[in-house]
Amino acid sequence: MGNPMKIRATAKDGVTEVKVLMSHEMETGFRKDSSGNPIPAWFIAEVTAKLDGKDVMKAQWGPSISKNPYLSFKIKGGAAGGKVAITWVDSKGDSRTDQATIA
Amino acid sequence: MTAHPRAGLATLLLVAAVSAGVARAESDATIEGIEKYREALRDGNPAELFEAQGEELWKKPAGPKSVSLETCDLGMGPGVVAGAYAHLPRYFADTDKVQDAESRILTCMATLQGVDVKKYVDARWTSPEKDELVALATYVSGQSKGVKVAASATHPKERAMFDLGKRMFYFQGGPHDFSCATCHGQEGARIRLQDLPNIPTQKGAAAGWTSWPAYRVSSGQMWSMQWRLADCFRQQRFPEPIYGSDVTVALSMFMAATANGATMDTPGIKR
Amino acid sequence: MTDQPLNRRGFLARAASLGLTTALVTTLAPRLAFAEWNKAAFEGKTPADALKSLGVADAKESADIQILASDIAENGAVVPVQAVSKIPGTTQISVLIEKNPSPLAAVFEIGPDMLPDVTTRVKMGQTSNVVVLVQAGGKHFTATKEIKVTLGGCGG
Amino acid sequence: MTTNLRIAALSALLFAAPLPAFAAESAWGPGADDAAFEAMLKSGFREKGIVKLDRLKQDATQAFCSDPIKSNAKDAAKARAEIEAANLAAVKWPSDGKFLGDFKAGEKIAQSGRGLTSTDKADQVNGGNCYNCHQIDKAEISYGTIGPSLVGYGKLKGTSEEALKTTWARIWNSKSSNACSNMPRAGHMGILGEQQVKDLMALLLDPNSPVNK
Repeated sequence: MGNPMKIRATAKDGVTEVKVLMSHEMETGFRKDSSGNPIPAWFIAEVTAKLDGKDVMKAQWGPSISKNPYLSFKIKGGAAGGKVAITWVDSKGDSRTDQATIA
Repeated sequence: MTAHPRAGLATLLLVAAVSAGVARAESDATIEGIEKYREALRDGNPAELFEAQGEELWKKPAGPKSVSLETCDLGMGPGVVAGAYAHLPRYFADTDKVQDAESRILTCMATLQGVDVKKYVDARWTSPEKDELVALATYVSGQSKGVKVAASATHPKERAMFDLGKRMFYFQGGPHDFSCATCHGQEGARIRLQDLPNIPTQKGAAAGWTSWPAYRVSSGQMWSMQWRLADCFRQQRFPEPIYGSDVTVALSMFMAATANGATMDTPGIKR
Repeated sequence: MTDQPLNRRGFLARAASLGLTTALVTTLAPRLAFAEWNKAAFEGKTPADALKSLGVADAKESADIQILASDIAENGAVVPVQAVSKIPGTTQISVLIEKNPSPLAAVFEIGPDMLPDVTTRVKMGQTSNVVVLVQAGGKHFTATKEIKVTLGGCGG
Repeated sequence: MTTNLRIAALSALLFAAPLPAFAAESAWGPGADDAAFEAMLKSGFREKGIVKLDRLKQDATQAFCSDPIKSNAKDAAKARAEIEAANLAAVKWPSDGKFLGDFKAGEKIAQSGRGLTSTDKADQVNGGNCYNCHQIDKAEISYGTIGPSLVGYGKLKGTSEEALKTTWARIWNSKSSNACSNMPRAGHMGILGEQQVKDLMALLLDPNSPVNK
């Protein structure tokens, strides 16, 4: 379901910085194809993050987020070797979860 | 108007000088703003997503023979990917041709995997076939990140390719009289706000050659050098260059050899 | 969000009237751990519509919100925006693009384990104000920054 | 022959030293290996959409300008003058004697870079591509610098008969005054029609246009 994300998580001074790239069209629904037919909206609507299995972040997105979205946020705590898992759910109900080890 | 003509002229000059100054300040702010924007994009280049896809394609058995591309010879011996892109295009004895990374990948797909590559050559950009080729080129180029460009110059066919590429670079045609040189043959020029590398110089060739394949922010697409060249020709109002053809390899040879010594910074990110 | 039940009814009614896929309603809805996707807010055509659907009645401008972004974007398709709140008790950070057809771009729930500092990339159809809305202690605060979007070359 | 030998000896000498690739200049331009170049063009391009392979057939001006070293050489002055004269002779002047159209329409043409590419449709109205290379309106920050700034052009030139004719000739056929100008020959090559050129004239010369404000 979708292509893998790229997740980078780095712990420093008690804060874990997470940087995520997601592979998604993020179609607005406002665009038309070459024959003039509207392209239906299709976008990541929700993103959640877990640190070592515990929910830490949740976001709701609209189609104004750029194609192949980039997201960066900071978690209090976390240490090298810990796990950060990101899940997205899109407007078609498709979803994907990827995990990275904190460096 | 009763003012002395001299005074009028002086005023005019003063106004001109002031407005020029204002324009310059505005343009400095613009350039600074754009630099900040580009800097913000560099951290988290979506090209990494395509690099990962390319790596998967490279290592996955595929085609009628169901083998991977891992034993492909990109010029540094079978299976050597690290640093290979920085040494291309180069002459390959098995095909008796000078090849860039992308035409060489096609060769490997045909010989190792038994794939009918004509379908890949003919497929339009943004087709699944071309997406595969671009992802593969992105992966291979990424394995040369930080490596110095060293396009070979020893074989007569490489030399001939360089000369043909240079000639193509200056070749004018179409309703607009455009050649590559129209936009890429002068120092410090830009189209709209887009800086144009002066490709016949080492610095200019390096700016172009070392930053493609690149993620294009405007379209959210990953473009290989072949795609970059094809779209330049489209904008020149030229017919479509055939994927991996000698025209494209010749221009790549001209650029790569002119850029020799520069450091690969692929995959890049572009407006 | 205090007006959640109302929003949920609105969401389902609208989803039905728009013929939205059942997959969205049945598959998406139960997975959402914190709140429903706020359809009314994301489809609001003006910043005021979006704010209303987010349950914002009154938002004060605050110098304790920082919008870190370039003054000018070379391409509106990707505009990096970092939003940082220094307001104590920040629980939510939202990003709105005033002139987009649907201004609301993102709502980040800032849980107790998170710093109020998020970076995203948004699409901008044209030069516009970017508004960051912060919820803290049940109150709302905003900051605004104009980002210029330039024209592309050649085809444009 | 002796010259060739001398060049061969020289390049042998040059290549003996560990120099960067292609330190020595070899023949590359028109006349070098025409057969190889033609073969490369023939095998390298295919038609697409409205763009056919005849786009690769050069006229005398394009052929002359495809080797900047030769075309810019001192001894090419006469050839350049001939190219300019031929292009000037081909300029079509406004059929009704009126040079100036509507500057607002001209602004739209100047902003548009569309038309004549392999992805354009045949009925696409062509743009002038002007902003890609020129500054025209001070208010527009996104302008190119391949060509000179045109801000204040009309104030500088006025609207004398001479100014009208010079400007028209520049737009209609840029090569009428500069053999290898980077600027397309908008009218001559059929990129823009007479009315569009008139509108661009107004953009440049009308005192109320953004160029002269």
